[in-house]
Amino acid sequence: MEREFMFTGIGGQGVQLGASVLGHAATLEDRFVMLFGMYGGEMRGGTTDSTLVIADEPISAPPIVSKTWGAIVMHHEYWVPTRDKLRPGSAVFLNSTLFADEFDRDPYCVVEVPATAIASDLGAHMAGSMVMVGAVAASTGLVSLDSLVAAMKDSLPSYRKQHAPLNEKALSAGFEYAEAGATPAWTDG
Amino acid sequence: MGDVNDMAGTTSRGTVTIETERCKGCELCIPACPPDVLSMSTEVNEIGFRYPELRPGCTGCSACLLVCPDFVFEVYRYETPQQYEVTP
Amino acid sequence: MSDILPTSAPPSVPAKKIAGFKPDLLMKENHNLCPGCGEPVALRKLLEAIEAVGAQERTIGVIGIGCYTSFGSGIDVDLVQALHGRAPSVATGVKRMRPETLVFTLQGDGDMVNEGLQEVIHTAARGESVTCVLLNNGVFGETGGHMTATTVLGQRTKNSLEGRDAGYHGYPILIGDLLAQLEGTAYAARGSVHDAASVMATGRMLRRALETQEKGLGFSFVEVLTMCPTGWFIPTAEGPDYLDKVMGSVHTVGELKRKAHD
Amino acid sequence: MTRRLMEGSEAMAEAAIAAGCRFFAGYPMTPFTELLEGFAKRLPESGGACINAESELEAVGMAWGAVATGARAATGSTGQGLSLMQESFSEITRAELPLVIFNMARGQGDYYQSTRGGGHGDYRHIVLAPADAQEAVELTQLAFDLADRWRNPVLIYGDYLIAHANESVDITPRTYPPLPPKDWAVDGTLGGSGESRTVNPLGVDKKSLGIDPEGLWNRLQEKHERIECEEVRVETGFTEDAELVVVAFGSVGRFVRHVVREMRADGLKVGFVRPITLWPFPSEAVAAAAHAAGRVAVLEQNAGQMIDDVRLAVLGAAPVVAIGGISTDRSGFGVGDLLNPAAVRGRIEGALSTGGNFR
Repeated sequence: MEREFMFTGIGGQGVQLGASVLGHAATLEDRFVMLFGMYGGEMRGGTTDSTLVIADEPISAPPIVSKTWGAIVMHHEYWVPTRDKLRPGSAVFLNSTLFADEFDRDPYCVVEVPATAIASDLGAHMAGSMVMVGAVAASTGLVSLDSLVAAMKDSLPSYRKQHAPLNEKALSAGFEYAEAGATPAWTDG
Repeated sequence: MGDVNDMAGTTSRGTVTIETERCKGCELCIPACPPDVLSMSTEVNEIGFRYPELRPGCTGCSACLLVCPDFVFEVYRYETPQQYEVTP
Repeated sequence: MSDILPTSAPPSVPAKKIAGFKPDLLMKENHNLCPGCGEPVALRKLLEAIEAVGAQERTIGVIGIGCYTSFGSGIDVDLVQALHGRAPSVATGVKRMRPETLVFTLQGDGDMVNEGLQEVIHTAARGESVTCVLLNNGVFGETGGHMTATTVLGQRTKNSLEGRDAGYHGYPILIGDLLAQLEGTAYAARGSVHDAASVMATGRMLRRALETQEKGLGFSFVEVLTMCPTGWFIPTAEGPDYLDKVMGSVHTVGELKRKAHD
Repeated sequence: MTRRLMEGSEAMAEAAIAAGCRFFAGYPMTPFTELLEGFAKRLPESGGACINAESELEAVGMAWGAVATGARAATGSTGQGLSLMQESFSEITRAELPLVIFNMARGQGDYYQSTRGGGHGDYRHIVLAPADAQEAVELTQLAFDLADRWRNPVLIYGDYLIAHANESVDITPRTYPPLPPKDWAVDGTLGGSGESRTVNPLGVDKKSLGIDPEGLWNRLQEKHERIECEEVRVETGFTEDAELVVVAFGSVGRFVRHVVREMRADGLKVGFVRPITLWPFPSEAVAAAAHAAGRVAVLEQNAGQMIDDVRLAVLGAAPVVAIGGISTDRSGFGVGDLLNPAAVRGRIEGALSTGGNFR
């Protein structure tokens, strides 16, 4: 079983880090993972996306996918190309604090998470992607919270290690916010 | 080698062997020889080159060996200097 | 002609051999280089310098492309044959993997100063612990006497028939002086083989360069001016004088740098 | 657990070091740069050296020297940088040195360069084309073994996706049959013994005191013929009852494999052949698949290079059509619109339904 995700947003929102934390967490749980980030020459401010595929066997999908099982959308700026890759029934996680676009929600399982607001309440407005990743994990059962925390600690570069405690709170907050098992990824448990 | 001229042509403190068959006749040894006791042959060797010949007065200084690109010289120094009659 | 002495065999009276045909590290006396060529003379001194520092059983040479290339097959040390210009880079890889060895390169002026100029400069700048030896005769000897980057102004070559003209052909590169400026260069010298005293001085330079490498002081370099009467289109006997007067007046002989030595 | 999530470049560098590579030299160029970074980071702690060379010419020269000493060594670049290295590759191959070369290419326009021997003279490199990071790791380790076994350079043809995608990989060193001793390598110890060695591309044997270019040429050709017999590697899928077989290599081969699986799930009778060795080319597998299917499409990210080898394999027994093309983005790294399963499927369906532009 392969689950593809598009993780999109504005550079600086933690899109690449969020996808990396999810991917590393799945690796810790012995899943097969593929992660391919694309971003412009500018480090921040441009649109950014990461393709994440998690599977329980060697992955067939190439690093660029046409259709995804789920999407994590941090901002409406990159919504349209993300929407175009969704299948009917795809799980869509919207950062409802910032997402300001109208679209037909009927074909999808939309989960709204006020990720940026939750992160700000924690005093970590940059940690919205961690809140989002926590929520995705809870809703899909993709990985456990423990794996996410361990993966987050592994993924932080040495010069950002001081952010680990707040990131951990953000992951937990997102995990608690989302309804557990609302959009299950692993139908075989 | 300050006393070389006194002995030139009469006394040899040293000598050389010359592998004349390997000589390519470049003549670099001729001006290099401080006592001026090397001169080119009139005959040619198997590969068609003239080669150096030694006259009395060698000091065994090795200058010929140093400048020779074809490694044809070996240099010896006598235990006792050798005297030669010189044809005027 | 009665005063011509026999020279075909060692003397029959007691005498001490003070110098033999060839260095121990040369496998054969014969080579195919032209009459009057200065390169074998320089190579003899290089091999003697290797023997003098006692590195016979831990030396690796990297040979470029030129007349001396054929000579290389008769040298009894491990060799890597490189492409034109590439020897300093190849030597870098050799030395990094075999730091216990003494590594030298052998290149001509066309090889080092034309084709491979940046390689020798970067190798020197890195302070790579190798000894690069340049045999500089100011022409591409192997192709038949064409102009190189070290050909001096006024020098006639096959493609500067009226003599090298600064306005048309540009100026020669004094590579030894250039390399001496670099911080990574610990030893740089320019010798010549136009007379016996120069040959001996060149031998001392080569030995100091190898000692510099042995002491791990950095990059070492010896440029040797060599005669190429064939490429210069002059009689062999005039080679030494031409080398001294024409090349030596521009590429001045002497030690150019001796850093933290002795 | 032995699998780790790693960027392909980093995984390949680690795999090379796990395989015993102790020297690397390169010059930065996207998408090769991260491989150089990987070696720069990991080689010193493994007792090796990685030199950020001042040019590709110098990088290949340094690797040449390192490999001549018997060390496992590698260099690489993108195809552009490899163009600069070709003169040395020619000589290194003739000197029978086991160099490993990475081409982290910008697309697939370097197929000719890789498989024809981009430099002067008659020579071949064994060319391995991984489709994903795990295969890149395995082929990197295999490359060092093949290079030593055959005393011939081995080139790994990667690309932007192989270099930059993060994937789950297992870098446990593989074991291979014993190799012949490196009794040709230079270590300096035989100086003055009359047995000193020379590593050269001229056929020089110090004992013979001359060069033997014809003997060298004969020996190399005989070796290359044996490699062609013994080292072919290929993956095929669904070729038994296919009505169209698609030939693709590397990352593009991965897209094709995935799309063919999807199309099979939808009941469409397509198959694929993915050459893993581009040289020696898996001509027999291609020919067998072509004979069974009766139609062949070649999807490569260039104007049609591998298609020459496919046609030589098929020898007119089945029509062969090119359904690839350049696929580039503004940055020129070879990640363009064709690298998309939907686009790949469109090309294959076109060939399947209309017969395509069969020539």
